[in-house]
Amino acid sequence: MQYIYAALLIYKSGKEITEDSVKAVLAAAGADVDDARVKALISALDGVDIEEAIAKAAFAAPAAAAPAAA
Amino acid sequence: MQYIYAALLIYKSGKEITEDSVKAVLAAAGADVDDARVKALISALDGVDIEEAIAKAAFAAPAAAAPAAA
Amino acid sequence: MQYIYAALLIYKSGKEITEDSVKAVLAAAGADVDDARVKALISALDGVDIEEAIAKAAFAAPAAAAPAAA
Amino acid sequence: MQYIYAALLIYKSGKEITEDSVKAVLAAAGADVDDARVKALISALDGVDIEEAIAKAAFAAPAAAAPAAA
Amino acid sequence: MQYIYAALLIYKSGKEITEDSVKAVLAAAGADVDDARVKALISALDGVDIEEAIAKAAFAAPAAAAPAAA
Amino acid sequence: MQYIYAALLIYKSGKEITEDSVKAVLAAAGADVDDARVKALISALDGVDIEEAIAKAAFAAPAAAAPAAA
Amino acid sequence: MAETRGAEAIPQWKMDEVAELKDLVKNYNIFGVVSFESISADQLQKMRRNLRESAVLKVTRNTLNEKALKESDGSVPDMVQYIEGQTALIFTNDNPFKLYKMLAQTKTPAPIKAGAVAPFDITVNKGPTSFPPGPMLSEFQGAGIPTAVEGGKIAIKETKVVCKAGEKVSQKLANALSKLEIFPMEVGLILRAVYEDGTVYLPEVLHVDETEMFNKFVTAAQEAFNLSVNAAIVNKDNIEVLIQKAHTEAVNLGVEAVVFEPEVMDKLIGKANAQATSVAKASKYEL
Repeated sequence: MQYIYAALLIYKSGKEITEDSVKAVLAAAGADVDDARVKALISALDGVDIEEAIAKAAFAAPAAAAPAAA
Repeated sequence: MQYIYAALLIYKSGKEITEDSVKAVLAAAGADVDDARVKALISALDGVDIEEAIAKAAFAAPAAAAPAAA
Repeated sequence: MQYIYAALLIYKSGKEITEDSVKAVLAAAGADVDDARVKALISALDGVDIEEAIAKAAFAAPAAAAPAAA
Repeated sequence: MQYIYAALLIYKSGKEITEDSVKAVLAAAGADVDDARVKALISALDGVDIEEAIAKAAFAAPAAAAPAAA
Repeated sequence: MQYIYAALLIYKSGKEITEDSVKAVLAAAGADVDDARVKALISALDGVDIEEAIAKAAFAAPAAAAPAAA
Repeated sequence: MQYIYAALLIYKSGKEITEDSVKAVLAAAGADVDDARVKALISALDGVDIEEAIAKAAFAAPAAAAPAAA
Repeated sequence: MAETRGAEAIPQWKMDEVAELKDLVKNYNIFGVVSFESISADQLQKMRRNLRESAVLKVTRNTLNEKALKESDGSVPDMVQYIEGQTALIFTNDNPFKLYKMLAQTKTPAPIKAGAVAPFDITVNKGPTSFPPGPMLSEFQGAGIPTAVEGGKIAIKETKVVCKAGEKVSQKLANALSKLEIFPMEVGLILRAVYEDGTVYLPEVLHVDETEMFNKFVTAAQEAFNLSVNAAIVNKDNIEVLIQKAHTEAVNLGVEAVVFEPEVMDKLIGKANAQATSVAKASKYEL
């Protein structure tokens, strides 16, 4: 999930998510950086609406709770 | 949430969440770094079982929307 | 959560939520007071309608109940 | 609700909820302090497991109508 | 409902629910006391697990939450 | 809950809920009477529309029952 | 100047073609080996035009492709193994994942021909069709599709696998599937491998599921939100929820401990009423 957190962090910082920015953030965090995974992330972001994912997370929070109620 | 994302990224990379590591990650992401908030983050996380805290559903208040959407 | 309780207590007492008032309440409760967290609280509360937020909680109550029912 | 907020604040600060501690916190918040309500609070909390009580959903009767409307 | 409230009040006070105790409570509340209904109440409550019935009522609320959380 | 039962019993009997009437009912039921809680009860009930609170709860009841039947 | 191998002279156009391919390998960041089997020349032209902005598609004889790759630097010659059948080379400055995605988008469904092997279980779904009863009914039945007449039209009675993955499709079934507009085949440019700076990427690596990626973002955002609330790390995004949480905890405590506070009274009354109702019900006492 590190790649995802890195992307979220860059996104929320209002910067562009690029191979370089993701690698820089991962390196700063001391994470192992796998070029292919960074590329895969960047290429997939074209079709991923991060804002929507964040909104869904807030909305989905209670859903996460549901199984506990079972 | 940048501070949280940064903390989780460091945590997931198996490193220690310290003022320095958080600042380094935020800086790499191009985020504005507020010393006080970094300190607040570190202090809030003290003694917190992160694994448990991320898995436990946050209080579900926004859920109020759920029934309407159902 | 102490910081939040302190803020709500001050709010319901009809006083202004400031760094000083929050610190005074926390100190009276015997809580450790972290300046950075107080600052973070005040800054996050800026522009927030506490009355409205509480009203939403009342509505959301049953959803919040789900995990507790486990 | 100030009395309950005060009680929770003291509880979460790891201190004992007594008439004196509740009064001190309320006074620090600038709240009017009603001796009878403080006494009533202390007496109501006697023997209550606060951790369990805050986690247990309040009887949410009016709000419970929401799902039915879904 | 007065008869039931009276019975619950007596039950929660740790006393025995008898014709006399119910009548005494009703009289103290200024309610009209109907001998036949008191008898009917006592006989209806025979064999009823009041604790369980109360618990069921409390439980219904959180359960209602489940669909909302789904 | 005895205090609430007593208040509801008095209300349903068409009498006024006062410190004295509540104490009388509690005493008749053999309950321990805490002056401070009686005072707090009377003061908290000020402005509360009991009929409406019951009606709301009653409305919610069938909703609450639904999931249990599922 | 013609190079000679044995007695046979290699025509100039072939040498030019190889030289051009070698230049492309050198000048573009990445290149891929693609298969374009079952694409008509017409479709191929269309795809080439669509790709023109972002990639160069070169179609030539496999022998020339192989020669160009073998004569290139580094580990480029390793890519020769992916040349087989109708093969083209594609050159771009994008990254391998984007190239894969771009080519995946060129795929279009196509009917399966008689005698072709089903790429997966071919299923017909239960439901109405637009065909009137008549010869079609026996045609469908002959192809093993369970049909009936419903409301004056042919309907499929049940969802059924009519051809298992790996089996050959019969003439009858091919006709029926085509009439039902079930297109089990995909035609397009299929990426076999991509070369970038010494690394060879295969399709299984290049396939990134965007839905899965989106879900990961949701999970990550949720984890962050949970942590922020559970550790009470106050920020703009969670302050309202924290207020709600604190207030709800206070109300919960108020109700559980029966603390007489105005905000709690309606809940206490409701609870008492529900308890009384429940006891009345359990005792079948007529109110």
